Amino acid sequence: MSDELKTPLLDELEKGAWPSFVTDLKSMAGKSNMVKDLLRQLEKSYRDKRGYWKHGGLVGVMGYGGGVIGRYSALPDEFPGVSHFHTLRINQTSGWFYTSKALNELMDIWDEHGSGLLNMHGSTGDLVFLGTVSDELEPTFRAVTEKGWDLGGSGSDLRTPSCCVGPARCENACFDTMALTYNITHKYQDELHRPMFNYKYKIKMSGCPNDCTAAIARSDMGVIGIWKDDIRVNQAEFANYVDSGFNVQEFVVEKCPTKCISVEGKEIKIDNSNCVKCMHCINTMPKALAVGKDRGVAITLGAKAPIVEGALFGSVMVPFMKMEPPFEEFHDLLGRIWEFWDEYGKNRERIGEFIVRIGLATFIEGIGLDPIPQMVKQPRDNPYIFFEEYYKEEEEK
Amino acid sequence: MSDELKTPLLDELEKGAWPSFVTDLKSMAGKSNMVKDLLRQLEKSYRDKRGYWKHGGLVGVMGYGGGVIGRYSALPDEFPGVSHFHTLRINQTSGWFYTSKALNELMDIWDEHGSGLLNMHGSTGDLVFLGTVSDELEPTFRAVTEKGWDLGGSGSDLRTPSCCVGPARCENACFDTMALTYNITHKYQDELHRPMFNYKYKIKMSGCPNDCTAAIARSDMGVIGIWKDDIRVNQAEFANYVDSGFNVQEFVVEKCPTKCISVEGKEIKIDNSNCVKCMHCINTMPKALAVGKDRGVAITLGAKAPIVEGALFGSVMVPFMKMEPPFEEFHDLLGRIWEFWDEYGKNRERIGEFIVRIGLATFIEGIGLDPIPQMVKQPRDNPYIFFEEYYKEEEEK
Amino acid sequence: MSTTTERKTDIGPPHYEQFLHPIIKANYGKWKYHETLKPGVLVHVAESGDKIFTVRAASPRLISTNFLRKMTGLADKYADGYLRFTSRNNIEFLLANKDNIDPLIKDINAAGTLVGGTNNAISNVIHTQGWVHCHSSATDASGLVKVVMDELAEYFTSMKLPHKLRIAVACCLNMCGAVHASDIAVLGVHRTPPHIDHKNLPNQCEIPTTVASCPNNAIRPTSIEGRATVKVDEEKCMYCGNCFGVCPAMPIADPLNDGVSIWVGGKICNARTEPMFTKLVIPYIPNNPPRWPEVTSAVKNIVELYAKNAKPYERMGEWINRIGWPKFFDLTGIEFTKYHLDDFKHAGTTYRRSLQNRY
Amino acid sequence: MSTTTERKTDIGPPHYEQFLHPIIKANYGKWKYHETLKPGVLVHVAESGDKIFTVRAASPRLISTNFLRKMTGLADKYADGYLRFTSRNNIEFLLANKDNIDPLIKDINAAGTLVGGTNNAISNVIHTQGWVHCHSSATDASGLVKVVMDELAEYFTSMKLPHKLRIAVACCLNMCGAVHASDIAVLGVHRTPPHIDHKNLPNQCEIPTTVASCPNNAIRPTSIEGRATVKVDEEKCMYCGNCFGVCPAMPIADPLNDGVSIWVGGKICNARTEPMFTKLVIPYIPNNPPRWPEVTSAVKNIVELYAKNAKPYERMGEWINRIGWPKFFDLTGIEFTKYHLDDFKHAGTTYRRSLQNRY
Ligand code: SRM
Ligand code: SRM
Ligand code: SRM
Ligand code: SRM
Ligand code: SF4
Ligand code: SF4
Ligand code: SF4
Ligand code: SF4
Ligand code: SF4
Ligand code: SF4
Ligand code: SF4
Ligand code: SF4
Repeated sequence: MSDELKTPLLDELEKGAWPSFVTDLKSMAGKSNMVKDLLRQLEKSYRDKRGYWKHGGLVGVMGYGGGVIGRYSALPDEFPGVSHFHTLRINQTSGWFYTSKALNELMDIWDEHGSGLLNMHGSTGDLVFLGTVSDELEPTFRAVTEKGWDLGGSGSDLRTPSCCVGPARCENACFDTMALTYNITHKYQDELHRPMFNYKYKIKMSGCPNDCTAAIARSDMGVIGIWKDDIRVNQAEFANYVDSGFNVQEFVVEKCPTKCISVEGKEIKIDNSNCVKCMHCINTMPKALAVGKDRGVAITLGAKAPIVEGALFGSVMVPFMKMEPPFEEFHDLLGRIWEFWDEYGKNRERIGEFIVRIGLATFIEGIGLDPIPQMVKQPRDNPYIFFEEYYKEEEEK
Repeated sequence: MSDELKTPLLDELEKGAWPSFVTDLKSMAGKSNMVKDLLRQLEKSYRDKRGYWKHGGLVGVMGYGGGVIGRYSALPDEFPGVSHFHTLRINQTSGWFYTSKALNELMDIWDEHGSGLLNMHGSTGDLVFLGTVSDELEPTFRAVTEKGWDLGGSGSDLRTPSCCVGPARCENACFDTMALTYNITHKYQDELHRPMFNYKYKIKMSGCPNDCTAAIARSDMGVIGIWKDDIRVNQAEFANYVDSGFNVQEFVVEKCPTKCISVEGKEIKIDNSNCVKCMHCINTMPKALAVGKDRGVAITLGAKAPIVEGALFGSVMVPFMKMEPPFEEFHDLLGRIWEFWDEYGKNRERIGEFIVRIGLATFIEGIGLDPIPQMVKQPRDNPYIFFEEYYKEEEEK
Repeated sequence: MSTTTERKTDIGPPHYEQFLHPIIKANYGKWKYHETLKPGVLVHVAESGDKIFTVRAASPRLISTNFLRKMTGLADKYADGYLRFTSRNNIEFLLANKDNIDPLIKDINAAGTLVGGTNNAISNVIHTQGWVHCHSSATDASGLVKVVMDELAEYFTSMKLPHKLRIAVACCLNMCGAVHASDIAVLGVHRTPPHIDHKNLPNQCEIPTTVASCPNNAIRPTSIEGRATVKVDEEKCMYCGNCFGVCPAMPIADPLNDGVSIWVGGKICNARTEPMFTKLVIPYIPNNPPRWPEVTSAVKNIVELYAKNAKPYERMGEWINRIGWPKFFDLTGIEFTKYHLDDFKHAGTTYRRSLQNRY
Repeated sequence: MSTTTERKTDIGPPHYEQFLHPIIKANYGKWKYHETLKPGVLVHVAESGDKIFTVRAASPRLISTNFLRKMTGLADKYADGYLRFTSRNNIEFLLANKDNIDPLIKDINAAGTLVGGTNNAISNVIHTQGWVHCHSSATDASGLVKVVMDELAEYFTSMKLPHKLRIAVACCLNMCGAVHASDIAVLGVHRTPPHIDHKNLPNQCEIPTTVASCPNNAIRPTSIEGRATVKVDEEKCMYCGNCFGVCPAMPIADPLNDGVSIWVGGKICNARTEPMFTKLVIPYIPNNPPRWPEVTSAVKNIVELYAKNAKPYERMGEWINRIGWPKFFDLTGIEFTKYHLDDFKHAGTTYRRSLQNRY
């Protein structure tokens, strides 16, 4: 290979208003052979319309089963810089908060040990160090732990939990997303680093039903803030919205899913007994309305992408649970869930698929919850009931 | 058995405001041993909490495979009057219209040949002669055909088609339900009388989406009136509704499923391009609003009760078809449907189950319809697409 | 009365035209609007200005020629001999003369039945054969209809409900009627697996059809003493009785355990909301003939709560959707159990996959 | 820089508190409301009256330490060294001082990126690895994001859409991101069955796991020349690539046929309507790197129609539900094909089982 970097196709991606990863990567190509060969291989992919990576191998750091994704070029002779190109998933902080100082320290480590490329962040939430050789995995690990960081999850383990900004910067937060995420991540370091589950288990925390971490779509377990009592109303601020010409009727009243809002003059009335906590009215008039005071979380289980049985949204297991440190009730429940899934789930069966396979009634019995109508959209509409109790005669005729 | 009729339990059903079938049946018990023993056996059922009928046998009239349901008592020695107790399904008229004269003639026949008990009507629509012995089947048949009547369907055949009152007494009728029912019933006498299908095939005609025959819930093929153009409006009558104090806003505007109605002063405006023909506004204000002029039918397939695969509502195959005698387009389509179902359906597989099993795309291809978005609530949400067209290379690598 | 003339077949039913009242014939397809004059009485007005009056009477559906002759007598007296039946088994007298309405109603009542069922009423109950005629039944149908409607007759003869309320009764899971799409349904259920009569099964049943009949794959072919028969995996059987439908040697009736279940919230018409299936509310009530008091009081409780709480033009299912199922169970005092949680084919689609919920 | 100290494991990430801006720490859990000052700029007001200003900048997500150092530099300059990332990979600078907003924005732009993504905007695109890192990809992700957002940048830097619009890109059916619940999604697809490398399969793959991996039961164990391997029933394979995920000897990439599909109408939040899955609109567009012009123009067409026709507070899926899918296909000019008709597990529940329809 000549040392010159010719990427006519990729160069087309330097044009346009959106920040260009090509421009950025090219700025690194001088420093790093890995980046240079990555760009070359990518250029070839763009020409041939196919990827050139081999199926990942088993690589990692000592004593951990997760946190590293092995990756090898299918054309190592042509692109030796990426013959190994593994990623390390660095467990991000709660809410993705950083200081410049902390990030700069991580950058120093990564410039020394790897390609200097990153994903800020991976889709599960990790800070992803993108691309290094097998021999650098352990040194990178040592360096990051030295600075107080650790790896995230991969494989059949607890995946790196993540959360929305929550109480740190949001008036809607119904529980401390940041604290719970920290608590879970630290309590389950073993489950996170050593894959022992049937399959991956993702937990995401959103402070309210706006669900800014997509917990209900992308996490095996969603912990989503909710309140039980009434929406707090500031009538004076509401009157301001009306006065400002904001079309409360069309944009709020009519859009409430249960039509439980009415407006009399400049006063808003909410039939809280029929409010389904959708957040819309609060979102549209944040100065006038706020989440209630009796706060906690709903817990959903089973969200996932389509493979194998079709995509699932999480389904409500616990419609309301108080959520204060040390979060005992939560850990208790999680323990029962893992135990039951571990015992009866199949290999590579996500918890959502497991619940559908064995049935919700059996599942909640297994984890010790009682059936309540909040768990379903509606009761069954088919008559195929497995009655378990029936009368017995002394003798069969 | 003593000749005395003792039915203490059934007698409890002579009390109360609703007309009592027990009182009525007892009034026949003097005339008919069948009725007497029927009451006796029923009394025993009430005491023992179980039916005493044997599984039906194959009985019928010469040359017909359907129209008769065989029934034998499980206790023929105890209740000889019902040792045979078969029913004949007499094909009702379109819209269940009768004259006293015609019904009296049928009653005479039935008093002579059977129990004198009837169902007016069976759930599929037949006039059901309830209970006679095997030897009387053929004579009954002869007598009713003599008077111009014939049997309806049973078994794996075309079941007796039925229809709502339609143009005979309803302003909403979008096509001639009565005429089509007559036409179908006569055209397919063979399919109706000689079971040759995979399973039963029910057709119901409703003149509009109010669906007063429950076609979308209870018929393999629903033919349901619909219009394509604008709802006809009589603004003067509308103003009368407003003046009368009728709450148009709450009871009509807000209940329109697509919110396509607006009211300005005493004038109603309908955005017909977004009207889904639900009928609600027309139902609530029949003097002011009426179905459009460009009328026809929608055709649904596949409704059924839950056995085996769960209950199904019919699903739209043809969102709009003109429907004028001799109904050629309709018969053409029906022919293609039967042919395809006959060839690829399984024994005892209703058409609704068949469509679900092979998939809608395959089914419509088989019957020669093009895919259109009106056939579904929404496009697929899973990525499991069977691509049939793809590029081929000269050589495999 | 049997005849000696040539045997006729495949003649189909007579043409309907001969049964249409002259006013109907004259205005066929040209109706303009209708009005409800009072419970059970409609007038349809044609473009020509002609009017036809309809008086609707209840019928137990299981009737005798006695009863029907009484009705044809009334039709002759008041309706020029024209009458029809509705898709819900009511009898409709078609009157040219408005003055005949009240005398006709009086005579109908004298004949032992009621006038009503129009508009915001409970109309007649769609039902099935039960112990009167069907081998498959887990309960009786005619008796259940009688006791339920005795309790609710006032809602047939008045129009004081928020909207129409349609009730159905069926005696087994075949649901020969409207159970799967009714405002309220009463459904006979078995609760124990079929018994297998191994002696007769090999002769009476086709084994592949029997195996295929089971919605839950609970039936397997087997052989006993060298004869082909079937066995039932009792863990998988949910007592639907479909095997008995194709194989008489698998009776499923069990007097000790058969009974009824109660379902609500179905709907057929497309007005406002799309058609809806009926949903389970009470999984099991023992058969308690002749008057099934637990069933009638359960149904009445639901009807009365609906009458009190639903808004105008809200059908049962629409009302429940507005207030939510948790509230429905609260209001009715019905216990929510594991049996309410769907576990059939599309069960996963019934789970609450959203945060929108009531507390 | 490798150290000689004791090896640390299982320490987890650092505590977040040390990364919180002092204003945030002081008002943690005590925020009262927020306002959007302009595209990309929020202010959150605490009960105490304190304010924190947020400036949101786009990031390509696939970045280098160069880029990130530029950003930490700006944080030091304007935000007391505090910054965070959002759940959609934007960078947020947290400012105590309102006056720093405009200079910061200027510097962000100078660094080659954009400020925006708040409120009724298209925010950053959730995406995946593509040809940059993943063996499974049917297309590239970073490149697609770049070309799509080049086309739509004005909707990032303004707030002129009816509501939020969330785009996702994934390079294969594993959908490592938000494809199944996005307003618009671009999804890499294969269209031919995997090739089987019978030589290596017996060593590289566990046969039962491989067989179980297929959503459609297309894979069967077999043996070739006495060695256990698998075969694929090509009639049943719908090219999902899951078998390749567990078995490297079943590569599925096919440059001639791989490409992308387009999906719309998904949503995650519970506001107004429940979460919705994304639905197929364009089954296949060939890969046409480097700028995939057919993809960008298809996406732009949909965005512009949404911008023009949806009402305020209507997400893509809510808009389509209001106008109906037939109208959506009409407006966009996209062809409706048999591929749009679901044929997976719950397909029957997607059929239009109602008369409510548009013509
Ligand atoms: C890196 C990342 C994508 C990214 O660019 O951000 C990723 C990358 C891979 N995912 Fe993923 N997934 C990533 C988030 C997701 C998400 C989104 C999320 O977590 O919110 C999903 C959808 C949600 C879900 O879990 O269902 C996701 C669903 C999958 C699946 C789908 C099958 C399943 O049901 O789990 C697979 C297939 C598998 O597990 O074999 C998969 C597998 C993979 C593998 C390991 C490929 C494989 O088959 O072995 C990819 C490695 C790519 C590489 O070479 O770097 N990935 N994957 C994300 C993790 C980064 C991080 O730790 O922060
Ligand atoms: C008489 C009638 C009930 C009634 O009291 O009115 C009836 C009676 C029987 N039905 Fe039905 N069905 C009757 C309308 C229905 C309906 C309603 C309808 O047609 O609108 C349904 C539900 C809709 C549907 O077709 O799905 C219905 C769904 C069934 C089923 C369900 C299985 C299926 O999917 O078809 C069976 C079981 C079977 O076919 O083996 C069944 C079977 C039966 C059998 C033949 C019992 C059997 O398993 O052999 C019953 C004979 C009872 C008897 O001894 O008289 N019947 N059956 C109705 C026919 C009268 C008529 O011709 O007018
Ligand atoms: C006579 C009959 C048709 C027939 O050919 O026999 C009929 C006749 C009329 N129906 Fe019906 N419907 C008849 C069964 C039905 C059924 C089928 C059923 O109940 O099994 C339905 C579907 C019920 C359901 O959704 O579950 C039905 C749903 C309607 C509706 C829609 C109701 C709603 O939910 O909004 C209307 C409109 C209305 O009432 O405002 C309607 C309206 C009407 C009108 C007003 C139409 C007209 O302008 O003449 C007729 C008088 C209604 C009344 O009873 O007040 N008809 N109607 C049937 C009388 C049955 C009975 O004896 O009670
Ligand atoms: C910063 C972030 C959370 C975080 O911890 O990172 C966040 C922050 C806020 N979200 Fe969010 N949301 C964030 C991702 C999300 C997501 C997840 C996603 O897009 O993948 C969702 C679900 C999207 C969906 O439904 O598909 C989300 C759905 C909402 C909604 C509901 C929107 C709606 O459909 O009505 C609101 C309320 C609103 O905007 O009125 C909201 C509101 C807000 C508010 C106004 C809350 C507050 O009072 O501070 C925050 C500023 C919003 C803004 O961007 O205008 N946030 N928000 C995320 C920013 C992502 C980005 O860079 O664009
Ligand atoms: S999920 Fe709720 S609490 Fe969390 S950032 Fe979004 S709006 Fe705020
Ligand atoms: S949160 Fe949603 S459901 Fe509750 S009142 Fe507001 S808009 Fe209505
Ligand atoms: S279905 Fe329509 S046309 Fe037929 S009777 Fe009912 S309202 Fe009239
Ligand atoms: S028929 Fe239904 S959808 Fe059409 S305008 Fe009337 S209420 Fe609306
Ligand atoms: S519902 Fe069952 S028991 Fe009743 S008539 Fe139909 S098949 Fe017979
Ligand atoms: S009763 Fe139903 S579930 Fe039980 S074995 Fe028979 S067919 Fe199967
Ligand atoms: S979506 Fe597929 S190709 Fe893309 S990163 Fe995930 S597993 Fe790899
Ligand atoms: S690509 Fe998917 S469908 Fe095809 S064989 Fe592999 S796992 Fe099965």
